[in-house]
Amino acid sequence: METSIYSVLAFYVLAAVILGSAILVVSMRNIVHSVLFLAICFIAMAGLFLILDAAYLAVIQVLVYAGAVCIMIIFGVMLIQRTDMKQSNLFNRQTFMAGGVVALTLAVSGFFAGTTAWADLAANTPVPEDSLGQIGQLLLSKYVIPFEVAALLLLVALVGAIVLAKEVKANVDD
Amino acid sequence: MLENLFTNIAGLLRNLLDSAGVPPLWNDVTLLVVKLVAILVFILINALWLVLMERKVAGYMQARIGPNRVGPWGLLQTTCDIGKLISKEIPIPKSADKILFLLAPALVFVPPLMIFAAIPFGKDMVALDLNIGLFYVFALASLTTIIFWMGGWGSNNKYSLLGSMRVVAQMVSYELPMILSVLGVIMLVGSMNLTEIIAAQQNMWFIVTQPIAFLIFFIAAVAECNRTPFDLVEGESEIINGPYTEYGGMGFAMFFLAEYASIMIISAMATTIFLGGWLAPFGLTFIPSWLWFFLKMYVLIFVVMWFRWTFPRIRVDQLMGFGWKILVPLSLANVFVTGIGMYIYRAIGW
Amino acid sequence: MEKKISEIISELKEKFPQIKTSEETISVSTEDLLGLMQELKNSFGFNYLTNLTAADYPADAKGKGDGNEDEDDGEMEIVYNLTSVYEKLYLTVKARVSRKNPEIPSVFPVWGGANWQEREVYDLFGIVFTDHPNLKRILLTDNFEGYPLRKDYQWVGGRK
Amino acid sequence: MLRTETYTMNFGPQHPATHGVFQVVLTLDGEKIVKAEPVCGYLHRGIEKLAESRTYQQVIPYTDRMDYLASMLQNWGYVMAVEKLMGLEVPERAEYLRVISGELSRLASHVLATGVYALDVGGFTGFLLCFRERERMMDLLEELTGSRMTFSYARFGGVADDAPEGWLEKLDKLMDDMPGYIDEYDGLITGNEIFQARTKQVGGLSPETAIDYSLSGPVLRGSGINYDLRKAKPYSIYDRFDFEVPVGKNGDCFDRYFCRVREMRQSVRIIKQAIEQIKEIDGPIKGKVPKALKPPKGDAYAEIESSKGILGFYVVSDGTNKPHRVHVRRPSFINLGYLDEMSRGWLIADLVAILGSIDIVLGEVDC
Repeated sequence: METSIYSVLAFYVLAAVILGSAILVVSMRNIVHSVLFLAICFIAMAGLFLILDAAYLAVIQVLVYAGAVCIMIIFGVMLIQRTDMKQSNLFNRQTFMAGGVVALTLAVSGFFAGTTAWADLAANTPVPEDSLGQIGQLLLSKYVIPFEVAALLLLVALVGAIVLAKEVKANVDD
Repeated sequence: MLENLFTNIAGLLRNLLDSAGVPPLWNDVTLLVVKLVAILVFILINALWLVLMERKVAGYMQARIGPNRVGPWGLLQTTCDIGKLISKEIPIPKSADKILFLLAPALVFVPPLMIFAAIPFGKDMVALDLNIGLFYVFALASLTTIIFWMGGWGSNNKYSLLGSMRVVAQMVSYELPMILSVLGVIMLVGSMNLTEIIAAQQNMWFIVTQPIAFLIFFIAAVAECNRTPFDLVEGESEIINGPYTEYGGMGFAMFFLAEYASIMIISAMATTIFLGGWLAPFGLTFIPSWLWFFLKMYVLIFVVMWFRWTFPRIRVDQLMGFGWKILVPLSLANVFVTGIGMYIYRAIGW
Repeated sequence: MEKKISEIISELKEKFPQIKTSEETISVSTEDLLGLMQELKNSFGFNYLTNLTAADYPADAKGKGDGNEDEDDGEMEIVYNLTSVYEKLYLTVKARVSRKNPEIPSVFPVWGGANWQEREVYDLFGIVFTDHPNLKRILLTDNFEGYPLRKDYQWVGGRK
Repeated sequence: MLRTETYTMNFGPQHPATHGVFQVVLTLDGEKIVKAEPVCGYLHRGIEKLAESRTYQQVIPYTDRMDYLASMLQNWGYVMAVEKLMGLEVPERAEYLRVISGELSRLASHVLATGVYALDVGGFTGFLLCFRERERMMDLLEELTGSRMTFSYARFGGVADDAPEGWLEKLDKLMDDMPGYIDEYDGLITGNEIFQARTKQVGGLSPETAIDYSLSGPVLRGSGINYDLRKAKPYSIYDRFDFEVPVGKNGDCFDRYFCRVREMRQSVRIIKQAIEQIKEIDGPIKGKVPKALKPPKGDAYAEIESSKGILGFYVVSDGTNKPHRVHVRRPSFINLGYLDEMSRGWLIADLVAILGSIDIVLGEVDC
């Protein structure tokens, strides 16, 4: 992959957008604005995939995350009463615990990022032209077990959602 | 001569830039910008014209004449309407979320513009020839949901909220059958590149080999752009005007024109995927390819309008039931049958 | 058909001796009203309350001489038009209440159709229908003062 | 299990589907109606009170303003009550003219109701197609009375004017075309799959409830009760005509709507017969009525079958030239009384369908 000045520039712009919007997602007082910043974050991540020549992943990122996951969150927002997060508990006792978890996650992913031989990977395997076909091949051969497990998990979630949503009664007095 | 009219213009522009000593990258960028601007102008002019066409079609279906005062045959009616709407104040409700309220109509034209960039209007007439063109279109189309929701939520009105709830539910539900219905075509072509999909229809349009997929796609697409009989998002006799209830002036006009832009998109997509895109049928190649594309597109647009002025509105639970209980299983079955058909086809070795 | 109505009226006369009757009209006191109505519906098939309304007969006004002058302030008359949908019979029932204390039992338990009609009469005449499930103003605003269809109602403004 | 919160929403008073200024305060669970509280009175003009300070003749134009879609029938109901009070005789030709104009008015009202119902469920074309025919009827009525909506055509003991030259022929022509038009409605609206899906099994009303709640007109007949005053208690000259009373089966929105459509065909039948019969009758169109009208003391209640249901007028006279009390039994008002129970458990879209199927006119509801 050739590294032109423009792609480097694009990377930094996108990274800044992702980080900025991610911070805004958690710090926004208005939950609706949070969701919209989340959507921006997802779309910017699709941009990152585009820089990596992974067009399919980029499109999936937009379709699934911005188009579907955000919508699901929107549903959640619309179904709850409170939209204003003035009494939001942005900083409280759990901050330290959360900080620990984040630090641990950072450490683990940093470790793997550091130990992966990026140079070899980038040099030896060029991005294939037909990435979609190869993803399909891999999902149904090498990674068939995780693929099926994920499918099962989704099915369980689906059934659970149906059970929960069934026979919802209105909270009426008379 | 006519056939290559637009490609020649593009080539001319490129040569001009080359001779002026512009570096190739900037040359590409300039050309892309020119193409996008051309598409934007195309969309806007078409949307304006479609509003008039809709009113004329409605008029003739309802035993009346329709607009006929401004310009010959009422041609300048929508232009005047837009002039009026632009000059109007945009009233902002007191309790509205101002940023979202104003942002939504501004953003609503972005996805259509980006989608049109990937649609081949004619032979060698595509601004962005993407490998995964089909998916790209769907991904961007799914973003419109958020914009409608922004407008509905930002208005802070119960009718708008109900409308945006319906928008979200309807668009999410009908995206699924829409994507599933084109899977059969993707399987047959083996590519998601729109140019290749058109090329694969050289001998036979996919509407012949995939008739059920076409029906599902078209129904779901009509639902995606919130047109009758699936116009419950607006449903003026129930929820006034859904997400656009609080909009006036140009804010409303933007949503209004965006509806026509999305009709163009679904018609263009259906043309590309099922009606052979810009390919000329029966060897009638003396008509330029882009004209063929528009002809097919306009036939479909007319069908959509015909729907609107004939059908009543479906109810929200019937809409969901129809989407999930009929269209989704049907499109899955279509994929399954297509797979078996391809297998048999190969086994025979025809 | 005339005969049938007269038969019904004479039968009713036996059960409710206090009622006054004429050709197709029964006048009843407020105490007997509910019992009579129940009887009319259950035994004689008057299943349909076509119309329920009232008229004001103040003592000083022209309503005088309508036969009821025992009250100082006059009376209000509530009129019930009953129909037997299957037998095609028609009957009018009238009951009088004093203007000072206009109270009458609601016939809502007998016919659901009395619901809005009684509310309308309450709204415009101020006649209280006891045991009505939702007796509040229907045409006028909730904070409207007075009962406009009473003869002594004076409105401010507007043309005479 | 999950529980949901309800919220209230104002359906009206300014709303496209309330057919006027009418409000329903909805308690909603999502889109499902938990409670629907109708609030009327936004159009209350106090016609009953106004009538008390007008002479008997002066009240006629006020009746126009109640059900302004079928004012002919409103005039008729009022004059019938006063005629009953005074014991007036109506000449035969006047009765025929009343029947013809009244049925034409009913036809116009039903045509509009059909079209508006199509609009309520989202079909705009049906709405405008119905206006096409209504226009022809309005033209005819204008020619007869001089007004397009507020006719004030009926007079005590007769009608205002005889039919102008050639009017009956024009009417006959329209009546010839009418069945074709109604077939068109059946094709475009009644037969539509989506229309049927929206209206069948929606807002069901059992015959017992319909009677209990004093509902009338197509709402009552849609539930399968054969009760039409024109047949049950033939007033005027309705016993001279051969027609049927269409009734529904399930009492749902579709039945109420379809009753109306079939009633149109019956109205056409009645008008055609009346046109045939009136040709033989030549006589006065007004009875002998004193100029200063002073009905004897007493009261009278007369009811006719209006396009919305049973329209009753209760008139009390105190012997002067002004009525002591005029009360109108407005079918729309009483039909509306059951809206709450009828729409509970249905969706907002169904509320529109139910409200449309009752066919109310707010001028009449609020009086």
